[in-house]
Amino acid sequence: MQTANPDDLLTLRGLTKSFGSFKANDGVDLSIRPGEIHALLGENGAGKSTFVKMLYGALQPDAGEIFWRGKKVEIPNPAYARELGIGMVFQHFSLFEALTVAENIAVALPPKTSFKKLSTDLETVSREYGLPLKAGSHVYDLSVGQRQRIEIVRCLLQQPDLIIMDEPTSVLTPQEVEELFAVLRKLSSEGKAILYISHKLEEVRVLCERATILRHGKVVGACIPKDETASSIARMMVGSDIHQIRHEPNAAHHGEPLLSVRNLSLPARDTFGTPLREVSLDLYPGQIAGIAGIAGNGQTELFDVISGETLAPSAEDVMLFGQPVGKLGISKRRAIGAVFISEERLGQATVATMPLSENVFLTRHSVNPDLKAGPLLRRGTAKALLDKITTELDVRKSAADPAAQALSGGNLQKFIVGREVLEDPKVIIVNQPTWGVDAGSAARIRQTLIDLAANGAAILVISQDLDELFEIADTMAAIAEGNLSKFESVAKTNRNAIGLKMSGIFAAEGTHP
Amino acid sequence: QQDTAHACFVYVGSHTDGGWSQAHDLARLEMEEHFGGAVTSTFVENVSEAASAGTIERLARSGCDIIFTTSFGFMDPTLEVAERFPDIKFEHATGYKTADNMAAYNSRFYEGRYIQGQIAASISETGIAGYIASFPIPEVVQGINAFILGAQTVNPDFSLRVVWVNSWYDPGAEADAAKVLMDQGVDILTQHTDSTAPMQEAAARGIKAFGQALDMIEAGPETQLTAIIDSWAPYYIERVQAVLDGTWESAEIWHGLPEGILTMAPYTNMPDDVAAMAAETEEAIRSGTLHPFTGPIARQDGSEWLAEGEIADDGTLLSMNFYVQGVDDQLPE
Amino acid sequence: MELTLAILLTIITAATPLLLAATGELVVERSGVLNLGVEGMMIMGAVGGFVMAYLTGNPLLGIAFAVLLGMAMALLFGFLVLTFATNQYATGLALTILGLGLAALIGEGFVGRAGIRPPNLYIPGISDIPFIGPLLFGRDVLFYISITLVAGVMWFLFRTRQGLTLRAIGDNHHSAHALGIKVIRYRYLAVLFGGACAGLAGAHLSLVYTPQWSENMTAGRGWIALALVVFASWRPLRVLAGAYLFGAVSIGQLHAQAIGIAIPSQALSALPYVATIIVLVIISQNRRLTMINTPASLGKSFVPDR
Amino acid sequence: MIRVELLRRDNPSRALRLLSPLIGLSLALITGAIMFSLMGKNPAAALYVYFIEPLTEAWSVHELLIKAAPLILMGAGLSICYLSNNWNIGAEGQFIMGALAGSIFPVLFTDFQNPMVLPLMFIFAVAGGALWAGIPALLKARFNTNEILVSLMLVYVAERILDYLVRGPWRNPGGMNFPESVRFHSYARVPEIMPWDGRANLGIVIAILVAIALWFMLSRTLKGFEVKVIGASPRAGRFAGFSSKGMIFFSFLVAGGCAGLAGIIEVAGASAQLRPIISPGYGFTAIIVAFLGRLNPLGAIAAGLILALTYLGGEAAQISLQISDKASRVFQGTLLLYILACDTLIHYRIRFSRKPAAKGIEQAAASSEQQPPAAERAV
Ligand SMILES: Nc1ncnc2c1ncn2[C@@H]1O[C@H](COP(=O)(O)OP(=O)(O)OP(=O)(O)O)[C@@H](O)[C@H]1O
Ligand SMILES: Nc1ncnc2c1ncn2[C@@H]1O[C@H](COP(=O)(O)OP(=O)(O)OP(=O)(O)O)[C@@H](O)[C@H]1O
Ligand SMILES: [Mg+2]
Ligand SMILES: [Mg+2]
Repeated sequence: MQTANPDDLLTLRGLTKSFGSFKANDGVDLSIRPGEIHALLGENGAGKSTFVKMLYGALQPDAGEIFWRGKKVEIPNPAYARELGIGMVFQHFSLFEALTVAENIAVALPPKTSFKKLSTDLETVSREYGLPLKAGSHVYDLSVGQRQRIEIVRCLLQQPDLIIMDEPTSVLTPQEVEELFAVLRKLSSEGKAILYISHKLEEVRVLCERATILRHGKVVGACIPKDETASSIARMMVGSDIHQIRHEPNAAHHGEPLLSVRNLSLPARDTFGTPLREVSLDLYPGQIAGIAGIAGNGQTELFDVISGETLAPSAEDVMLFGQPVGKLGISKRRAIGAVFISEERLGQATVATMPLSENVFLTRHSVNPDLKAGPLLRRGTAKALLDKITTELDVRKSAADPAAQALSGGNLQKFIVGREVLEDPKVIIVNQPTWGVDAGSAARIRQTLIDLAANGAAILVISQDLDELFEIADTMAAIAEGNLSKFESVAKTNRNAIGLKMSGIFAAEGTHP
Repeated sequence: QQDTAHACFVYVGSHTDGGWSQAHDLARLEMEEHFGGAVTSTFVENVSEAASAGTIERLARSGCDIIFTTSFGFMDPTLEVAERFPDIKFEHATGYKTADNMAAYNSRFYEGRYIQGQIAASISETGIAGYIASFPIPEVVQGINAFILGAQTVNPDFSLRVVWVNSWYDPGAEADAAKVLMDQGVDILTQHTDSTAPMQEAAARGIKAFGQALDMIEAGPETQLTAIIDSWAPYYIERVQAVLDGTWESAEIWHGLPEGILTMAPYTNMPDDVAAMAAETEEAIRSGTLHPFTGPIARQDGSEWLAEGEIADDGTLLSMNFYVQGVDDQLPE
Repeated sequence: MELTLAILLTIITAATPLLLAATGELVVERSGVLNLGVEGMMIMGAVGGFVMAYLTGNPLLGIAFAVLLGMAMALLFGFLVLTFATNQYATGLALTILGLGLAALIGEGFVGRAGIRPPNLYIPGISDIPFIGPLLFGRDVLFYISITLVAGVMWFLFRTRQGLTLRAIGDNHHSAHALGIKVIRYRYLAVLFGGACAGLAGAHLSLVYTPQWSENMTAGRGWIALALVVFASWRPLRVLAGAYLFGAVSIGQLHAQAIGIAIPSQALSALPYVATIIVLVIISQNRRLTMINTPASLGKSFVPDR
Repeated sequence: MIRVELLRRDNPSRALRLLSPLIGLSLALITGAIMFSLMGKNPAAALYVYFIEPLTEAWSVHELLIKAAPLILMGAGLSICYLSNNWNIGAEGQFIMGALAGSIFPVLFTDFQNPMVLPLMFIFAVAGGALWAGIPALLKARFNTNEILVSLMLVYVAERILDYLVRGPWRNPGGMNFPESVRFHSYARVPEIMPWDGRANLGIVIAILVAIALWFMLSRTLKGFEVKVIGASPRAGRFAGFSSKGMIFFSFLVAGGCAGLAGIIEVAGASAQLRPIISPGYGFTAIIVAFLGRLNPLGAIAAGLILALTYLGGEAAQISLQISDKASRVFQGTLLLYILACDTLIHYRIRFSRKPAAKGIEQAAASSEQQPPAAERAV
């Protein structure tokens, strides 16, 4: 048995973890030095989150050793990890909506710390690092970005020597990402090590000193990210070349818009929602229009009102193929010829516990007459459709017809996209098409959208991922606090300009077509 | 003519409910003992009135010679099963339907209520008694009327407050009702429900009360004035004997103090003269010289019900659903 | 004045068992567990309290035993829903069926026996102050326990770190688990506390309310306690208000009957239930309040990843 | 200390899906046997009387069917509610209101006697039960009011309405002022199916047909799909174009309608009149039936029969062995708890670990990769 290098802050040997018969981590070795920013990379389901949860004591390894500052340790629970000096920012937030910011933080700190002191401490620390927070606000009222801040500040207040961050930037604007990176670099200069998980390889290249790459639960390589290109890293992750997206932006449009939204205002659903303010947009055949924005700025509301999950104030607010549909429900709008790909994969776009073939019915029952015989469901047709989706989008699954939850994120998203685009729709509305999806799957999904547009479909892509939008969109706008900016040709804009608009600096622009 | 018999009982409550069902069960045991092994018996308890026909039939098929069903709600199910088992004798308590092999039996509880009314009026200082009532059925209405009639013989202005708890047996609700009545100034409690809770509450406040179904003196040694005791044993012994003798015949039996189906607990916690008066009234009823419902009696609204000297007929009593004058309550229409 | 005092005293007695059981259930539900078996735990407390007090002659021992039996039932419930992750709704109902049967079996030989009331706390001087004295001083020990419990639970939930942790678990057990909070352990403790409170409520019924044992003597009070928790939107002080309000309506309808109001007694006795529904409707209008106070993981099973 | 830990199975076990109720039943039988022998009864005889004797005679099987019919009807209806995440626990009240609505004809229109009466009674009963269930549904959909409590409170209210009617306006005029309605005339009775050897009536046939229909609806139709989608994830339901509010009404009305139908079958079948109490708690037992049947209407048929059997068994045990009615109830409660616990085995493996979970690393590392750590035993 090897021993640990005493210079390392943390050394891991042969960490193994199975869920049932499935090995999520298989003999993973890794070491982290004090003050380094270390990337952990891998496809969806490669085992990254599983791995770091074991470091944090949230999961127990089946086998393997952990050395902390050269000494062998067991981490039976997160409290012990925190005591050692390991802090964690979770991929799926571990916040409590009904509690205040201060309470959320207090829960994770040792009981000795005084609550009053904590409230002031947290406001100071959060300001210091440029992540301002109010101690007394309820998480329920906060945006995703602010929630992310709580996670980070909670971690910082524990004064850890190693900070684990599981995809922290997926919900931040480019500017916020820059701010976060400044914080991380500052921490690193203070000697704190950071284990950083992200699917955004460009970020990794500018931030991280070293990277370890996982595939199917095993370490398949390590590299210095600065010395690599994004595509060379991606190749290591996938084990083969990533599909290169072919797309010629085309901002000129012809013909009538297939979908238009006219001066649509919608009050907030409840005190915690975002209102839509005079939103207008047109979707033309053959074009992909992108809407950038930070989660919680009205994307969901916009998606819902276009899809018909929420009804518009008047029928003319939303026009589909020239018909006023503002007062029609989602099924009717689908029947007219639009498809909607929503942001939540499990629990909205699919029912987690239902087999895929039943999930086919979910969005197609009102559209595809072959799926029904009167009130009866035709399961045979659904199974045939599933097979078609599986082959066309290369959905990899463990069984012929597994439950949706048994699919990895990327494969599930491919299934969802396949289900919607199978019948050659002419209007496609997508919200976060590749959120948290690995490079290989994302490329596949993006290419599918581009091909559909090339065949004359009008596509609206709502995304937080600017790289994605610049990769596939023809025109682009940003949404901030329910205001939608004007669409511009991607050729005529750039990341910084859009980033500014995402933070709401286009109010002066004022007018909508 | 037969040497042995098997008697079966159906109880609506638990055989240890401290009230109605227990009174029947005590009588069953006394009956068994009386026959010293010649008669065996069994019972089924907590039988829902809603689904009793199946239970009664199961008993009928299990070898019972005679089946006593001891709650009003068993009447129609008993009749239904009786029709199918002509060789078995059925006895239904407190109902009015009979058949060739089904008798009805009941107790004239109101006789005891009349005595209670007299005692209450003699002892009460406020002139108001509280009456904790279960359900507005004739048997309960008879009791309320008899009570006030008895009281009026002592104090014509005596008044009565009635609270319906809509249950035969709910100690909590009965205790609440007792407290509410006492809060409103009654200084004597009587109840037509089965738990000892009202007796305990009366004891706690130091006022007097009457027991029901069983002697409740244990719950209120210094509180109970007397109690109406259901003594079904003599009747059960008589009827089972008739089965043994082969002389059983259907009948509609409404017994009271004279036949010993109803007895009064000792007159305690009252002045001797009141006890003497009570004993005298009891004897008068037992000997048949006094009927509590003897005219003149006016209905609640003042109209005449019974003329001077007129005695109420059993039919009217058995279906009684009106109050006599002096009751401070309204009956459901 | 005297009538008012008398009425208030009666209401207090009627409300105390509801308050005890509901306060316990509030803590259970705050931890994210729905225990529909309150009635079953309560009746076990009632029979246990009565039998022990009867056998030993010591009502305080009775109360202690009631707590023990309530907790034993809660432990059974906890073992099933926490360790075995069974459906909480069904398990709670089954617990009620079991409790009612078991209590009846245990108490079979004790029906009709006179119970022993625990002595009231009489403080010379203070208890003699008119009105306030008898109202607040000189009551039974369980009344004081019930008030203390409400205050204690308020303090615990909103002023201590463990209380915060408990609320956090009720809000999101996955987050709590990820942070290393012992979700199952906290829930066991909460469920046991709920059992203890239900046991106390049972003891109140068989020792104070009506010092006797009879089958089904809880008569649905466990369900009312459950209703009160929702009614109070999971806030202890509102449970207190709700319990007294319910007590007031139930006693009020008896007073209405006793003074001869011409409304069918059935309508009057349905009044507390109808009133509960109406108040529930009014309370549920405020979505923000509901949102912030409803434990979001209520009724959901939790099996930690291992 | 030995800890019990659950490990999620990759796939729910099919074998255990069938076996788990049997395991639960066997455990309950063992517990019952112990309890009965502690009470001084021969356990074998007791279990025979409990579970077999009621089935050995035709008339008794009829009684079983009479009791099972309302349980199956309500259990199947409630399955729809629970599957769609609507917690209706007030079937007892809906049963009563259905019985009342259905009884309008034989009680108030006594002269209206023809073959149309019974179908009309059924329709009214379904409507009555559904309307009563509609109250919690409306309050939930409109005001977000907790349906568990509203439906439960309405049970108490329904009981008092029935009580009021049979003691007041609906009292049999020829019934000596006793609290019961007139007896239903023969057109208003649910016909017996095999009158020559028992009382069982058409109710059981209707119950089974309704359960099958509901099963068919759930497993084969879009509506059933909607029920399951909304139950599993309301958000996915909305995305599919289904209405959560609509589902609140649908499920409550179906369950309420079933309960109402059960109510009229009970009063127009077995009892032939209204009385202050018309149900021995069928509405509450039906909740257990729904869960025992695993929220599958076909399962509810089996579960309804089993629970009906425990009622009869309890009675038989009282009669032949003088086993207290209370012991029977304890036995019933134990049975339910065992069956619930055994259901867990379908989705989880059970691991008994003797060490605190935290200390696993060294041991695990020491043992070879394939084998589970020595202290664990998987079931
Ligand atoms: N929650 C779960 N429950 C049961 N089984 C699961 C679960 N999650 C994953 N699995 C099983 O693990 C298998 C592997 O999943 P994984 O996410 O590693 O897929 P993958 O092959 O890496 O796909 P991709 O590379 O596209 O992400 C799944 O196909 C499934 O059988
Ligand atoms: N509790 C669990 N039970 C069963 N399978 C699980 C469980 N947690 C994770 N898995 C499976 O283990 C595999 C690794 O998951 P993990 O979350 O570590 O992947 P990841 O690399 O973080 O992926 P992503 O990039 O999507 O976050 C996946 O197939 C996942 O489905
Ligand atoms: Mg994967
Ligand atoms: Mg991950």
